[in-house]
Amino acid sequence: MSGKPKLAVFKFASCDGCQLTVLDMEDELLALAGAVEVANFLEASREVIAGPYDLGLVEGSITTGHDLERLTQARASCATLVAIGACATAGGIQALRNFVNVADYVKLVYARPDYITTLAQSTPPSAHVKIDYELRGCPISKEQLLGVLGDLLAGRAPRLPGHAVCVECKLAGVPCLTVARGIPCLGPVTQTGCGALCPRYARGCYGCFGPQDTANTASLISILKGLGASDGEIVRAFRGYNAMAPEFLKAGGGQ
Amino acid sequence: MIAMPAVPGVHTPARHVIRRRARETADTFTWELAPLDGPGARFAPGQFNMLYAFGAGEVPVSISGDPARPGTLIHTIRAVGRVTSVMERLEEGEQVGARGPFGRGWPVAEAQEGDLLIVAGGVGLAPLRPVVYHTLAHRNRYRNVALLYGARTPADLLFAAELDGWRAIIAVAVTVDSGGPQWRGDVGAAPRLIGKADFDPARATAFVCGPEVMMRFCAAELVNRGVAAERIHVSLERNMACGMGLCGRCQLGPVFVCKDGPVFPYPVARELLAAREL
Amino acid sequence: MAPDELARLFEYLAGEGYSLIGPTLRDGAVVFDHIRCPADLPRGVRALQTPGSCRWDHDGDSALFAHGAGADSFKRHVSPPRETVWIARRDREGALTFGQPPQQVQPAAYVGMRPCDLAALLIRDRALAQGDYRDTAYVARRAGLFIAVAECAAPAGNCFCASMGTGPGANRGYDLALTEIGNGGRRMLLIRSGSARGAAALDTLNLPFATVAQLSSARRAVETAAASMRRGPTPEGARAALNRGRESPRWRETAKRCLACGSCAMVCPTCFCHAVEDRAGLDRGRAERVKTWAPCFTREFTYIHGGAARPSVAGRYRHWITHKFAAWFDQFGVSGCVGCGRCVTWCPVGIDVVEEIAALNGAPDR
Amino acid sequence: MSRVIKVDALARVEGEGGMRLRLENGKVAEAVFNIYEPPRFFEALLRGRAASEAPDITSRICGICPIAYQLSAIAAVEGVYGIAPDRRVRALRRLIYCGEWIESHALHIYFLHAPDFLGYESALHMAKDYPDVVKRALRLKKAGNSLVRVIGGREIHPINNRVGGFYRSPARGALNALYEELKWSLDAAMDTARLAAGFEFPDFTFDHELVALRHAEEYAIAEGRIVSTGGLDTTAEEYENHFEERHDPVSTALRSVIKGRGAYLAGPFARVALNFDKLTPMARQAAAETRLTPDERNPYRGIIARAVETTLAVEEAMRLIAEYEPPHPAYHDAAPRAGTGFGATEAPRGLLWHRYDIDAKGLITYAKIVPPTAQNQYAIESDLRRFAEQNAALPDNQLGWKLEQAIRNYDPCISCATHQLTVTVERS
Ligand SMILES: Cc1cc2nc3c(=O)[nH]c(=O)nc-3n(C[C@H](O)[C@H](O)[C@H](O)COP(=O)(O)OP(=O)(O)OC[C@H]3O[C@@H](n4cnc5c(N)ncnc54)[C@H](O)[C@@H]3O)c2cc1C
Ligand code: SF4
Ligand code: SF4
Ligand code: SF4
Repeated sequence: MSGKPKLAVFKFASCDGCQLTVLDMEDELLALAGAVEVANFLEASREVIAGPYDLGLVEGSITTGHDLERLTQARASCATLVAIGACATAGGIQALRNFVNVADYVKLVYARPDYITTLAQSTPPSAHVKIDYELRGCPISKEQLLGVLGDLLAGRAPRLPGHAVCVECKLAGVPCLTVARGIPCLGPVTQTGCGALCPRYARGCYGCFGPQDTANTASLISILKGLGASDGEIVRAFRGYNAMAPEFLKAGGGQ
Repeated sequence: MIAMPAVPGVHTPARHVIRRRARETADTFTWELAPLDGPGARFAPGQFNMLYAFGAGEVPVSISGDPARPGTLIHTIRAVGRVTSVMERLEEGEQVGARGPFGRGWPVAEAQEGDLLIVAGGVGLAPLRPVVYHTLAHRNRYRNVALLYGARTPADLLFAAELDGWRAIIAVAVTVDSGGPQWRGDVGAAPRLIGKADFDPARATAFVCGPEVMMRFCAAELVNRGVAAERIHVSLERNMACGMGLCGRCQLGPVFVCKDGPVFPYPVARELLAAREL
Repeated sequence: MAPDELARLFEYLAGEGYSLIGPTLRDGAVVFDHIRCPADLPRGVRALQTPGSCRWDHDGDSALFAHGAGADSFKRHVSPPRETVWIARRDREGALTFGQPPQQVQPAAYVGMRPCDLAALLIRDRALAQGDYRDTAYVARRAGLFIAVAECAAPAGNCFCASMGTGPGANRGYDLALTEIGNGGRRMLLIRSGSARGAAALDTLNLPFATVAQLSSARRAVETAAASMRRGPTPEGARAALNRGRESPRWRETAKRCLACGSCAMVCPTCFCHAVEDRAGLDRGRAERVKTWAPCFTREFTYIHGGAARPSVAGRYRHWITHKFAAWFDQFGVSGCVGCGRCVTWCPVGIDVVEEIAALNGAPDR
Repeated sequence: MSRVIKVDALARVEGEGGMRLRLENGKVAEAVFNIYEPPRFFEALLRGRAASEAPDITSRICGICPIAYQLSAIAAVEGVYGIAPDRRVRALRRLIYCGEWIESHALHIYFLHAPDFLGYESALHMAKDYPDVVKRALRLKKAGNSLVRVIGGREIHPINNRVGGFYRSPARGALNALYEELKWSLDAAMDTARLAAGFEFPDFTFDHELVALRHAEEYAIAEGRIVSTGGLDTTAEEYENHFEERHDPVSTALRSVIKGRGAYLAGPFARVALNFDKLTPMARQAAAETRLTPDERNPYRGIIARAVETTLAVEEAMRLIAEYEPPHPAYHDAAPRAGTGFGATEAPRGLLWHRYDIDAKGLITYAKIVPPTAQNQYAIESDLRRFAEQNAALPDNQLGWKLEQAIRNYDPCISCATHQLTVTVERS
């Protein structure tokens, strides 16, 4: 690696929020720009320096054939490829199309469905190419992104926690909402990273970081039922921003 | 207001400079570390330090140097993961941290007046080298001393240059899993060497270090040959964050590997390793 | 003294330089946190607990310390959930320096610590402050503590300290012990000292001596509490059950319910396991080591080379409860449980250690 | 001679768009501003979801203006459920919205648009010559983000907004802590306006009808009637009677028009023009200093309008914090009801309109969302066509950049253009 490592950011079907997280690192952005060469990051710069790149961030899910080609090129041009966000790690909210016939969706939204080319499924990049690291969350956490970038720049393999949000609740000193207030919460089956954000705001977790590494969804469902959740509510709870993550897919009744 | 004095070298790393770095095998290297804050600490064979690479993290690594020369810290490290891979890339002159020495090492005194079998597998020779140095220096305290060393291939042998020198003073037998055309020595697993070694089971003590399976087989073989289980000692490995029994990570049943071990009498280790997921 | 006079104790303690920590009601839950005056105490608040559920409600009474074990314990203050252990700097030449974070600890006075929690603090001392190696930050914070324990007259549903021999009365380790007697407007607090510091405090407060009737009513309050409390295992009984039950089929059953969320270990006042994280900023000039409470229920807690040492939830649950109730004896000479019931309360699915141990006892020997 | 200029991935607009221009003998034969945001089908996937989920789900349409989506959706659902947010909830909503405006405007001004005026590829390039300007930009943006974070929980897809109010009212102290930084931000916003006013602006004007919300008491942000420079004055409920989406044969995109009148423009320009009398004192001063008037029609001076609005948002945020009373209870609950609800708020880049049909169980049966970029598409395209004509003599690469800059005048948030798509079939 001569000179500064080259950074590229690729966008697929997404809301831009995860790559915006890079620009939202107001305190660290200039240090980052000093540590890497921002070679291809259209949201930040119109300058595009040709690959290969040392590090690529991939945001968004794959929903069109054209995007699949772009993804393949992105993979080929990057030494390390990091998927950022629920879209890029589990297909995102737009993966709800996977549960219906996408042609029906097209008809619902567009007057001229024949103009629309789209794949039947919204899939994470990892369904198509090798992804080196995944940053969960809808959106990702700034701290985690910074940690992963720092690790990669320092030549250390990133390592992200896989445990439940409940751990973060306890660290933050938030008395459990389910226990103390009977509020339904996906925290026990959801991976940490947000710092127990929703519980800190008296709101049950809605699973935006996807399943934790030992997600016992069956046991959680028994709690949700005990709190009066209907079958429909339970299905919707798991069919959210990470609907296609295997444990949530199963808990939501499969495809 | 209350101050919280942390002890450098125990709670915070003590600074060391990598004075020499030598490659042992494709993935293993040896550091010679010179302390920058005062003289180096004394250590017993089998003890370990928590070594720190800036920003990358800390890992437990046994001291592989000569206990009679505590001024320099010698560590032999195999690059296997996120921290050790960063360490592998550090160069001579760079600074690192070290805390320690921690743990209970090999009970060398217990073995005196009898035969001593030093059985090592792979990188397991590193924690045993201080024992070798100790016996070389105090050869007269022991009867027969044998180093039985197994590695995967000849290229994986640690301290190859030193082995011959040791042969002049103690018995050294080496075996590899697969030798290749150049290899003239033994081929096969380490336990096989036990059968060839010259020792009196009734008066022998054995120190065994290597992969867990290898230690199990060697210990079984030693017991078979009549060595009392209590006189066999093995070294266990668990993930650890503090090295001094405060973080709870290295618990194995009721023991803390860091402070109750890493060296344990075989009967204790056998019991601990028998239960799944302990 | 009358409960209102606690204000004088608060003033005295503040005057001595202590920051005050006590139980207080926040967002509907009793937590152990910084308080300023007796009004911050959860007066008349009572806990309704069953496994996996807890509601704190005003019961119309005026008791200050009838709230059971709070959601939080002293653990948060003596061993903060996240703590920078040291900071390393590297200059341009690559020279390192290691320093401690610039932190100062104000000595804290705990008013209204539960007897079970005090027992837990003494157990924690054994693990962190009495071995060959000590947690110096803990030792420093611990040394500064002033403890006014509040004996328990109103145990909550999941408490079993009487069985564990750690409550509801307190007999050592405190500077002052408070016992509430009477009810309504005639509520009184009896105070006794258990240390020189405590005696000095009492001297300054210059309170009237308790009557014999008051003393015996205090004793009765604690005895009644003990008698009304749920029965749990005895420390030795639990130890034996767990040592016997290592291969019990029960673990697999419990694992079906266990969420592996780690809540039990996180709320337990004696659990001290932690993880560390080393990290450097983008400019690579500064790195720090941060220590974080880590429950033994997470997969990463169990990593060894080659993978997780306890891949199954059954293995992790067994490790936790066995460590707590059995291995502590081997390690520190006591049980690691004080019967505060927090792990039972705060387990979202309500897995109950008392029930688990009873089941192991009932389970036929292998 | 025939030239085709394609500006493929349009840089520094959030999301991705592109434009295609065909020139024949110096005349523009075709100008297509297209967007190759892949379809995400929000309106379809909302069907069958609980109405209470709409704020969070629609926030995922756009990571740059999630508050706008959340509050438009919330307004629509509250309309059906008969919840009238109280004064405190309304104030807090306006406050978090101010945060989004500050953040989004700072991002657009400094990171997306100013580099064009100053001749840099990006703000990061600009930082080498203008370190203080870029640091100010970051700090100002952070001040806006901090408001969103403290109230909403996080900057992107905040979690605290809900139907009925907030999950938890932020503590007064947490908001007070931001006040000092806002004081600094007020100066920074004024400086931003001055900086922007000093740029060189091409001579160019448009005459589109301008559409924005208007509120009797305040500069409209989170609520108001829909008004236009053409005399329109209506409500979110009536929106569909006045506006329609056309399916243009040239492009596959759906574009909004005012029925019977055609293209229009929403956004800061429109807001300033229609609410000039409601500017706060410092914002008014900023407008005076920069000679921004309600009659301004040079799209390039949109960057000034944004700066003036940034000043306004900071000022309003300071007032709202000073007057802050935590909503209590934090939210009002209401049982689901069947009905159709409408919500319209002012996203940083313009009017954002939602409609939901909800059944008795509280499930959405129909959803329609019209984001600002869809509304502005026609206007953008026609301006670009004229602009290209004026500059047709420029070499391709320069013309390309000029066109990019022109597109950025409108701050098109491509990913929020839920309807807009890559051209897959070309007809001419
Ligand atoms: C007492 C003692 C003495 C030792 N002496 C020596 C010695 O002399 N020489 C020597 O080379 N080694 C020695 N070791 C081993 C050495 O400590 C480890 O090899 C080292 O800690 C590995 O650290 P690492 O960060 O490089 O690897 P890690 O990145 O921790 O990886 C090591 C392995 O652990 C696994 N792993 C750990 N955590 C995770 C996680 N969160 N996610 C996924 N996988 C994970 C991986 O599978 C990986 O293969 C000793 C260990 C002990 C306990
Ligand atoms: S509030 Fe949710 S995440 Fe937090 S401890 Fe309870 S169940 Fe776990
Ligand atoms: S608590 Fe759950 S839904 Fe909320 S931010 Fe965290 S992971 Fe996402
Ligand atoms: S194990 Fe449970 S009951 Fe015992 S001390 Fe810990 S939290 Fe309290």
